[in-house]
Amino acid sequence: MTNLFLLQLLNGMQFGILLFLIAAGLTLVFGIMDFVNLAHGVIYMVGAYLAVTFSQVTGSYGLGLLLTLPATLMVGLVLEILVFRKLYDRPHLDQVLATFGLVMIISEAVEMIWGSAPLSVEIPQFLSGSVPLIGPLRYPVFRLVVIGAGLLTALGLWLVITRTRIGMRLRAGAANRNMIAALGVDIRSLFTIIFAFGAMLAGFAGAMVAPILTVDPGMGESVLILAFVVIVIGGIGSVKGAFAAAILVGLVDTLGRSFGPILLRAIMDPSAASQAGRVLAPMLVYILMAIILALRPAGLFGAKS
Amino acid sequence: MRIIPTRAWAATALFTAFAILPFLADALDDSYLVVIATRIIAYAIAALALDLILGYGGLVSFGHAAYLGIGAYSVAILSRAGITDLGLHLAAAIAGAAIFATITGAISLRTKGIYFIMITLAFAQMGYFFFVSLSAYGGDDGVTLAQRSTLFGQPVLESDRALYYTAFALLLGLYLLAVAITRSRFGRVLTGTRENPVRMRAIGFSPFRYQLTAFVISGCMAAVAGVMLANQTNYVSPAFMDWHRSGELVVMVVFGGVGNLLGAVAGATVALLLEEWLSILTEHWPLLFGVILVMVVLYSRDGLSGLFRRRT
Amino acid sequence: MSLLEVRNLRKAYGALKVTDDLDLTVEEGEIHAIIGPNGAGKSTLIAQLSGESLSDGGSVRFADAEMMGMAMHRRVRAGISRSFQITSILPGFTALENVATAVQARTGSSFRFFSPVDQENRLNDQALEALDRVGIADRAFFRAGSLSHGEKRQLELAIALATRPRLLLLDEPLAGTSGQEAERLVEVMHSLRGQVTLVLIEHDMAAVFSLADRVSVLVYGQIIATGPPDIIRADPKVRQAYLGEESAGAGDVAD
Amino acid sequence: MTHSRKLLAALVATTMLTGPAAAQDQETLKIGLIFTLSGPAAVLGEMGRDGFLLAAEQIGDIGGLNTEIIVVDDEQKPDIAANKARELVERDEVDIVVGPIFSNILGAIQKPVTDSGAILISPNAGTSNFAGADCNRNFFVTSYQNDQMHEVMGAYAQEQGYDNVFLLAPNYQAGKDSLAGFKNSYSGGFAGEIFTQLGQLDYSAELAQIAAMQPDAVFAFMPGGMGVNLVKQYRQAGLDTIPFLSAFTVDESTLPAQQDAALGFFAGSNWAPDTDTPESKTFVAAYEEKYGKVPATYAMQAFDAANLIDGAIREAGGVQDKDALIAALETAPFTSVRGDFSFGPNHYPIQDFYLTKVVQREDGQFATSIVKKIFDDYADNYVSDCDMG
Repeated sequence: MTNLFLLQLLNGMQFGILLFLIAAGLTLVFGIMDFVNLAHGVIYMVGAYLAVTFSQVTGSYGLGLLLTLPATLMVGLVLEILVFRKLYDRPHLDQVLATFGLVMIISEAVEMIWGSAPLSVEIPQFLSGSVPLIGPLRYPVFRLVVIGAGLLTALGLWLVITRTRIGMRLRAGAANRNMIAALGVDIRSLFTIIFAFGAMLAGFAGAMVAPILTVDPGMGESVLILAFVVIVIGGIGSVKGAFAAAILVGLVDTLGRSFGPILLRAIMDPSAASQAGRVLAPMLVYILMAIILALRPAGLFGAKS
Repeated sequence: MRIIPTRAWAATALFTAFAILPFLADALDDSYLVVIATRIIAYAIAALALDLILGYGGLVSFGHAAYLGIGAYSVAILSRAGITDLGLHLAAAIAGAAIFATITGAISLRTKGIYFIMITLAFAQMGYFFFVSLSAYGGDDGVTLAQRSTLFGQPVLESDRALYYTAFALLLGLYLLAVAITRSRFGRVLTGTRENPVRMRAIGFSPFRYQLTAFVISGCMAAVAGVMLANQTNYVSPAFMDWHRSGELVVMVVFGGVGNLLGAVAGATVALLLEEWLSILTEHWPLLFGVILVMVVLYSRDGLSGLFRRRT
Repeated sequence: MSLLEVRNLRKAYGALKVTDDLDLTVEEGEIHAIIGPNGAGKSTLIAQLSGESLSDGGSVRFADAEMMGMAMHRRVRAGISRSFQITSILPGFTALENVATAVQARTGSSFRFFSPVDQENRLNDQALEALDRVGIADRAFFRAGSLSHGEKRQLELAIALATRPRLLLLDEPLAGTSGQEAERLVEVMHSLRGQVTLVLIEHDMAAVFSLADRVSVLVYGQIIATGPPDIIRADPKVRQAYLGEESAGAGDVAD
Repeated sequence: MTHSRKLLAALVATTMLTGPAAAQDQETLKIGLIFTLSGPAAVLGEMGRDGFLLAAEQIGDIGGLNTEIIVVDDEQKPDIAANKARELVERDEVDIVVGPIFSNILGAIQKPVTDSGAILISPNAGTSNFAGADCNRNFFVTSYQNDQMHEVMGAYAQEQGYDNVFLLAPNYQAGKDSLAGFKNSYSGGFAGEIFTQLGQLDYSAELAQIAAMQPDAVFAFMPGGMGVNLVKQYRQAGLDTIPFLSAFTVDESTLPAQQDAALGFFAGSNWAPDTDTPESKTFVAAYEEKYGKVPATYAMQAFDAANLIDGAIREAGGVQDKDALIAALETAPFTSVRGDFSFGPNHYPIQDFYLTKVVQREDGQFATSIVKKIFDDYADNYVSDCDMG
């Protein structure tokens, strides 16, 4: 039982890191540009599909992954120039709607290009399989790779934002757009770069999860809301917050699913417990979010209003 | 101020069109027209409800489909218990929505902006998953309604036309109510808070009470739409509460022009007809719909009626 | 008993003490100006007195009632009203509606859903009166957002007056107004003497010294001197504060 | 299309894609297909549609009548489906509606279609209520009763003598029905029973529990993308020593994504692409030729539905006499691709069920393959509750 608990703890962390990986680009765009991008999920999906195609063409997942990065960067650039650029000064409502429209467009386009059947990509031989953990418990190698990628992304973002010149500008931009304009920084091209970079992060996440998750036209949507939950809980604009929130959501979700019913059984009879468990489990993440926002209306690490 | 007569004209024209539609359907020998119009009216009620808080209160609720679900499940649950009266269905829907809106609104209104959008979405998702797990009512398979609600014990609503006119009467009543609210003292406080909450506090208002009240009124109105929708489809399922549905309601309001109650009605009509029409043109209709939506957001801030007004 | 008694009022942003054990007394009916160099904490003080921002400690007694911890809208109802340094109006409303909304706040319940508010003559009459008093009655039916800057300042004063305050906190009411508009506003403030107690933050020293019954000098979150204008003008501490901190303003004070 | 209809179409822009007006004196057959053709689950709807259209193309004039087929998308939204169904029967006045894929859509369209007097043939969804108490004369199913696919696996687990099976299904109605179906024919013990979230991405927590418990076998019901996620992760977690029994989790709609991760996994089915009948071989060859994919049961059942309609109309001599048509349909006057096929009194099929296994064919494609027959001429458990009066 203790072993299992530790393993589930690990699984929870792992799921959290996966969520962070997916939400990272959104954190950047949302946090720094105060821009609500519902299309983040579909860009992530495009990343996964491109990874599949590039892997098939090149015959190598690694090459496919590498090609996906500039490709999604381009997707981000095109979208920024065509649509997003016109929306920065608009209210959140307009941003939500325009990107809702983009979700429809891109989802349908993906279905037209790649079809609606799920696709897959091969994991390189040396990354497949699993390593023994404790007793009969094993851990998939590729999961370790995903964890590594998530941690690297977190570290990289943190370094870029706190330790580099462009990061300083970003933070200044987040704090005060007029000021940064006054400093002579071309905020427009800065935003274009951030947005394209955010799209690339989304594409990277899509390509990273393609070997373990289904690549189908619904994949973007299924993570979109979770990604938003993560950055809203974390507090908008905070990479640290997003990371903490992702881990928290991962843990609450995983531990709640595996140990919630056991806890419930301690306080009520088994059939009522399993019924209650089934009702509560899918709501856990949302309950968590509601509680956190009720107590801290700007999220865990958000600026206090 | 000079717009009001025009709008009164437009309202009269639109509602007259709705009123004579069944006769048109007769003349064209197309009874399905009444069916789809009933659905349009149900959504128009929901869009109207959303516009009250979104357009006038500045509160972007991305979870209003939850109230459609509450209204629809009120019909399903009461019917299962043998209670079929429409009045009681409406009362239960309104009561249920009021409770849900009071609790979730009190929490949500502590937040602002994007946090508000997301927390209303979160609460709607909770409602969605609650009904998905509710085995007694079919879970996500939903419940087929054996019959529609009754009026005074009579199954008059089984006639599509009677259902249509009932829905129409509710729409008209709620529209007039919403117009009255926006012009009332309460409406002025609500709009003022959207314009400048700090200013409102500085003249002695506590925005929270007014926003919460508006949120509850809006939720109750949307639940009425849910009751009509359940009767129109004879079927209730959690799919009514899907987050996409919430998004579509916002789209309807925006199509009609935010803060324009008649526009909300027109927006619902246009959005549904557009969806219907595009889906006939091509099976890839979401792509076209998405393009239109992006265009409207980018280039017409007053929605479709804005385009219209500019031309006249 | 004084109308407003502030004792040991404190507020800090991190290590920065913006309001530092501040004491202030305002008598009923007087026009009390608060001057001080930029960054002295004048606007913060107004925010604390009006309840817009919370204080870390101390006491604010108004008409014998403790205001600490009371929300802004409640203080308004108790009789403290304010204007903002940066114009704060309801831009989408007409000027008349702006003021009528303020009248509405103190007359009767606003949980009325059915009767049209724009036909409530009582609200409109009082609102028009307030607009007339500040001199923009002819702008009543214009969208507030479309008024000139000076007219917006006048409107803001009308809104504040329409709440019928006993104490009116004015945060740089003349900022950005033209000579004529400023004159009009000063005239209005003069006319309020004896009817409404005014606490006035203003950089226009000519206006301050012509209007104020008493002047307090705020430096680094503390009141360093309070007294009639002539005394303050001659106070060496004040000269020191201004000369040391803001040589540009020194000329005004030294006159 | 009459003149007024055209006028209306222009007026409200909601016309259907109907062909040129058929001469009034010649009897025509109108069939409406309602499938999920957009969104994540569109792959199943497309298979159903393609299967039906393939048969229609082979047959030519279905039932010897001038045939018009109208295809609509239910968007997997029940209320939209209900309206589209009404549009088919009221505006387009179709004689027969074929569809849908999903049970909740069936719940929404069954009443409006059958109330109108039209005939509804479901090529996939077969819920228990319509098999039992709510059965309807105008409603036929060419697939199975939903529980049966799960019962197949239960019976197989029973036969293998398992006593420690771990159950896994999403937390929604079909998931609950699935586990109930499994338990109908399995009386051994359980290592655990987990309801996962609908649309869950990551199954590490569940897989960890399975690894810790080391059950005799796992039974999973994970349709669509969930199945792809689970199967890939199951394999990657190194659990492939534990037999994987499933329903709707590994089939030709998901195998292109699961590929060798699913090799050797078991499923229950009423058919597989290698079913050894001449009709099946022709069907699979024609389908693969036309659409470039291996067909799943969804396609086969829709293909059968078209042939059923054809046979019944020929026997009844037209579609005008609905009573005669229903009587003809009841006799199932066609040769099913899957072999033995007849209707029970509730209009649900009586057929054989098989254990299937995922294999890689010689051409490299992944497909399910029949291992052995589990049930012979098997009827569902609800038929006794059905009284059509």
